[in-house]
Amino acid sequence: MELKQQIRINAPRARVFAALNDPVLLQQAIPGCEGLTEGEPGHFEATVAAKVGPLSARFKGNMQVQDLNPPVSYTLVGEGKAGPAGHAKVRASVMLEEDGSGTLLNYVVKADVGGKLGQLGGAIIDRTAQKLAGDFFARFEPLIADPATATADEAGATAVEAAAPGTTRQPTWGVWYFMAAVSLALAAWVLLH
Amino acid sequence: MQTVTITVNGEAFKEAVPERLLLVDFLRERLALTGTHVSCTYEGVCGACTVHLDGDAVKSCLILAVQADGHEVTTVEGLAKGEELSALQKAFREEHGLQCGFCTPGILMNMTDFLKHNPNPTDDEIRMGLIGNLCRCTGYVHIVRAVRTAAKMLAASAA
Amino acid sequence: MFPANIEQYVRPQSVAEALAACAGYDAGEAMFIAGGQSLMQAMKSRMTRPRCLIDLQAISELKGICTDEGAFHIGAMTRYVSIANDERLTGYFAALRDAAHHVGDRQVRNRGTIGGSCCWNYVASCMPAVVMGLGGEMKLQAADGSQRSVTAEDFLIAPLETARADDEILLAIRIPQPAGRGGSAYKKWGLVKDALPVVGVCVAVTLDSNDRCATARVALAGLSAGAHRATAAEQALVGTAGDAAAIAKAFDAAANAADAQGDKWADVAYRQNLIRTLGQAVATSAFARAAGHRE
Amino acid sequence: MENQLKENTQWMGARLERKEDLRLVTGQGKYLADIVLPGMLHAVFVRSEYAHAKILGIDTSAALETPGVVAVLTGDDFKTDVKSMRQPVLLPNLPAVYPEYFALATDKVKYHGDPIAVVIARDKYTAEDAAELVIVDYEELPVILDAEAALEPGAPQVHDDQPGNEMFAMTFTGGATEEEQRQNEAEVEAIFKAADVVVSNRFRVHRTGITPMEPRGVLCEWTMADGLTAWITTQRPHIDRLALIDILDVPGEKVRVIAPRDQGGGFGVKAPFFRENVVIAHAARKLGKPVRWIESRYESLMSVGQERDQVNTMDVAATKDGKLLAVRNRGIANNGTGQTGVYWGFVMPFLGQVEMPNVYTWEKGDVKLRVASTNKACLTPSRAFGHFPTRFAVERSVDMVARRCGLEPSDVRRKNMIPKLPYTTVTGEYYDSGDFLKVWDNLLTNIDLPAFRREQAALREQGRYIGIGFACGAELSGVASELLVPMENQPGYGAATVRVDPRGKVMIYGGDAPGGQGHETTVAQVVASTFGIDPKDSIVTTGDTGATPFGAGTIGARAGSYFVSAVHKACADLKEKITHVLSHDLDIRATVEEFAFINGEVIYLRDPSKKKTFREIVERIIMFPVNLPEGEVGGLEATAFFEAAKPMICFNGDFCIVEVDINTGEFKIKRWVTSEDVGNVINQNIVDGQMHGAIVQGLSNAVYEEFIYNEQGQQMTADFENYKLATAADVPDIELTYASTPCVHTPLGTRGIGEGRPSSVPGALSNAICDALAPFGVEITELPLRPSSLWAKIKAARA
Repeated sequence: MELKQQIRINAPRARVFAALNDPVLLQQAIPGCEGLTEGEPGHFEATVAAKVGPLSARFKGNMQVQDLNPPVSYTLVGEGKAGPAGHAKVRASVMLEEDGSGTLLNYVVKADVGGKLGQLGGAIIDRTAQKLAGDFFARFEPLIADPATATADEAGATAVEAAAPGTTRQPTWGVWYFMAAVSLALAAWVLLH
Repeated sequence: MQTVTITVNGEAFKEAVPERLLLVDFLRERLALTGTHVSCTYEGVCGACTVHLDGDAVKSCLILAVQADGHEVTTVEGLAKGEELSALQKAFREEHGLQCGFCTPGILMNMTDFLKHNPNPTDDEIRMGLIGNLCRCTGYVHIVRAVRTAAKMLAASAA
Repeated sequence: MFPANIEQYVRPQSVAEALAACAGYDAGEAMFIAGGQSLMQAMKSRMTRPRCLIDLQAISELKGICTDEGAFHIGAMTRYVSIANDERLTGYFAALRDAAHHVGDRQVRNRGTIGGSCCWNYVASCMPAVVMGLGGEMKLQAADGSQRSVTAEDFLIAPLETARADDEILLAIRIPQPAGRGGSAYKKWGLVKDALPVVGVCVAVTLDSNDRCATARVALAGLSAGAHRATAAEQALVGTAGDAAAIAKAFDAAANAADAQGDKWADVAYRQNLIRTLGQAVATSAFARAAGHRE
Repeated sequence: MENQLKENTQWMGARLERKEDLRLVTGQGKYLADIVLPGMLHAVFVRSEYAHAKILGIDTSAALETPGVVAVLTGDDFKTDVKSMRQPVLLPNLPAVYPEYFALATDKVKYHGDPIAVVIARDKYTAEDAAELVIVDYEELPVILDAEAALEPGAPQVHDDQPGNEMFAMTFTGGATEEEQRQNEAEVEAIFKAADVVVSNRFRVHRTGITPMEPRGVLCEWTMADGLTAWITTQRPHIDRLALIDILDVPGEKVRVIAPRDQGGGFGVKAPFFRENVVIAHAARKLGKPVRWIESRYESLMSVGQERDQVNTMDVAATKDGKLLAVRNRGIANNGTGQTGVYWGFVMPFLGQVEMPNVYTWEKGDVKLRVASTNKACLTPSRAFGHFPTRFAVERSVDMVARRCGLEPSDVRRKNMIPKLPYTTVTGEYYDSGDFLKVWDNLLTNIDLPAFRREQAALREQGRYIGIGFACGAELSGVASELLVPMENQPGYGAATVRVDPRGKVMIYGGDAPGGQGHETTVAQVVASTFGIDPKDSIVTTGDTGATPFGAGTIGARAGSYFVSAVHKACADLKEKITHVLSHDLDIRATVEEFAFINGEVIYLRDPSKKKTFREIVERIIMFPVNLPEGEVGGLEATAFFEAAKPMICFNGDFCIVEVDINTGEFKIKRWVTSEDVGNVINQNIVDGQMHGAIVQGLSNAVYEEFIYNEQGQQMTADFENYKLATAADVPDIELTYASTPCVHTPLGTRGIGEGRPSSVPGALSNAICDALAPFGVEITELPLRPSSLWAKIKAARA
């Protein structure tokens, strides 16, 4: 499935980019995220407990940042497994545009779900994914607006700009990967009847 | 584990069963009543496992044994009275309403319940009534005929 | 394809007992089982693994259909077969029977319940759309004994998601009798007969003294958003005489407004066409029923 | 005496109640899943999540720690302990590139559902729990799913030992040498250049097949003394036995295969030799305990029952008055992995091209096939073996020719139908006997075509669209060694042992393994009519290699042709002996023809007072073998083998009438009428039932069923909610009529029937729909026939 969206976030681009690279903040923003940890540099692992109504699954995944171009764009590639239920592969491209005092965030997530999940998945996936994206930003925006986190973000931002592409240690991938993987997982559950 | 008492074909069975044991496995594996079959495995779409629960046709693969605790179950083994076959069983033989016979017990159980509520059905009603039972051998033609014949037999015996 | 381990099975005699049985389990670990025709599939494919199963079969207060001032109370544990056979459900309530007659198959209708269907709220299911189309109110009871009533729109959030909390039980669905003469109908399309709806349409109308459409509710089933109102069609129907032209116009509007998905059963255009053709058939019989015409 | 002789044939053609049915309607049938052995263990397979991936590692530790789990086996166990699945006994004598593979995937998985490991536990719930804990580490590989793309240079390789993914390729016309073939192609091209009418289409038939209601299963027991006893849901136990001997590398006397007496349908799916047989047998040997595997529907829909999946690019040349001149076809079949013994997937499309010319008198044909391996499940035989897609293509093409010429499709068929048999088609298929025109004319007596055309025109005025569609087809009626040896590397003869017991009962043993065809009944009817006894007095045993003579299996409509003929032959041998001894006892000189076997008596026709009851004489020969005629010894048992001089066929013509709703694309079948040549009938009920079932399978395949893989090769139709079968409410009643001609090659004039019968369905149905929609010029060239796609075509045509 492919999910395209543009969201306006009421914060300057650098801060948004930095926030998208702040594991602590992301963990709070991602629905059901139980943790993000960095393994070897540039390789990250995380766990998300996905739940839709009566159905739930725990996703473990890893992701890598590619084509890092702070504070404008980057691509995330990775995959996650939900045990015997199946797996998901995700490629997410993110592009930030300045929009007055705010930022236009464009993203394209291409995800393929396999195993039992994929078989039970279907047309509904996009919708659920969008819904999760909505949930994420509903939680994300107030978090960046929060001055307590803001300073940390600025620091993060400079760190990102300093970081050479490919060797980044920023777990940016977390959001996009898990939003997509989790969305798909949930969507797949939804198809059960 | 939970101890259940289920009356099957008139006989009460008291058994300790795991909570997750399916009624169809209770019947087939605990009671060795293997006339009830499993074909679609988990969806409850094929109807081969149809039994009567307190007289109503239901799919025994979508019910846990613990849910049937205290209830009456009738399986295909309970249709004939001794040597005397039920009207449907007779009609299925007469009209060649079965080939491999795998779906047949489920169909007999569903249609027994169906004729109870609809003693004089049209062919279309019979076909709609059979939606919960898949058959791959017969093309349903002789099955519909057999149900029609059974209805006539029952009407005659009632008169 | 067998369920994962279940630690506890209980069969409470009352709603209070049932709610009490949730205590000690985290959200979602204890599940209520009504007819089980959907939940058992999910358990057997291990898409859900409840630790505790609370079987509602023995709670008599959840069963049966009764009326007060013309409104119908349908107990959550009322089986499809009982709805399909209830001859009181005519005119404004007829859509309930239209749907109940064609849910799944005989065996499923003997076991499945309207409450179970609404609480599961599967993306392709008939009952949620019908309850929404008829303006149903969902009556719920919480663990502390408090009760609340929620409209179908508020209850049916999204596929598999409802306003019911994990430790809340749906008691009954109340379908109020509208002012004036009402009629409703429901129809669905699937590749095979009585399949899950690729598209389902429920229409409920009331007529004023001049036989014009006073109120109209249209709900769609089978789209990825789950059961939802088709307001475009509703607005187009109100004030009309329910003639073929008006109905056709209304469901062109509904089809064009619909966020229809394509899948192996129907592409977007065909889904929209189904909304059109089913809608026309359903609205026609809803108007006929409201006018008290024999079908 | 004449009258009595007539009575004697009362059992042939009778609508006798089946002997099988008493146990089946009372729930006393014994299917594989009903067989339980003491200490039996349960197996659950771990299957690939990916369509194409390297297996980097398999972690079975957590599964092994699960209480109740006895063992977990993986591909390594099979690579070292048993031989590869590519054994000579399972290889057709056809020039294909056969990939090597083992019972479980070793280095890589090649389709979504490929078996990787098996968990064996004390109960099946535990086995499934543990199977979830087996962790497979995959490295994904590029996936190839489309047959034409798979044959392109540079396409991902499915098998390292099959360069270019081409499993099989063949030219079916022109001759053996490339020179002759090129010559033939040129001659065909010349016909096309000169022809008044040329119809060219690309016909695509989706992946669909057959799903017996009973899934597959295997139960194996291994003892030191007797070796392996394997109960398998199978149509050919004798071939399975040979395969197990060779793959497990054990002496032949140590292997016995038993197909359960009751099997829940086969339709071809249970004819190949499957990897699971080896896995379970090896596990039983390794663990010294009985092990049983029962396939889940989920596994079944991912692994077997998938067929068709062909593209046929077909050109047909004809004169303007509807004479068919030449057919040129380029078939491409999607074989999946090709990893299933006996057929290797490609044997079905191979036969599909052989049978493509159907019953028409083409002057010439130019027919080629290519079969590609892909990352889908291997094709497995499904009733209408290979020719469902080619029959659809040729029957559609004939209708298009008729429309182009402004002629009735039924007339064009009749005009081009082979008028006299025997006949050999342009692909070399031999049609032995029958009368196609008689069958066709009988079909036409069921419809007043001019009246229908008037009604059709009148309804079109009212915006209603009805149409009539015709199709016909000849199919093999049992397959002779002549074709079975090259195609499946096994003999085609039928074999039966007939044993008479001292109480006058008759026991028949056959190597076939029926799954609902009613062998017990039809054979009993044949025995009853030859011995003049009651069918109640005979019992049939099939499927046990320890008790039955070698049999090719229950495949390709063999029962009514080969098996019953062998039974009849064995009975005839015994009648010789019985009458020889009887005439000696009666002190007369008489040949077998001078005796009648009637109503339980053996009567000397010239003096009916000279007779004995059947029971007396057989008891005398078996129990009191004294004072026998010179050279005779006691006992009454004979094994006979039957092989027809030539391949045999049966034939059918169909028409159906449909009404199409142009606003929804939905169509209703108002009538389905057939005319059949089934030869002499043994049991009319059983013949009718075969036809009903086959036609409805054809409808279900053509309209409702479709196996779908997404771009990653994920199988998206692994349950009946997504792989839809027609229900009773979706299909019409079927009107069967018969215009049979006795088969000249079988002793009873019978023909085997029912196997290929679904093939005429998609042609007849789509021809009817196109006839109804003629005003819009809608032509159908692809299956499945879905309302949605039809509606789109109508909409496009009206715009």
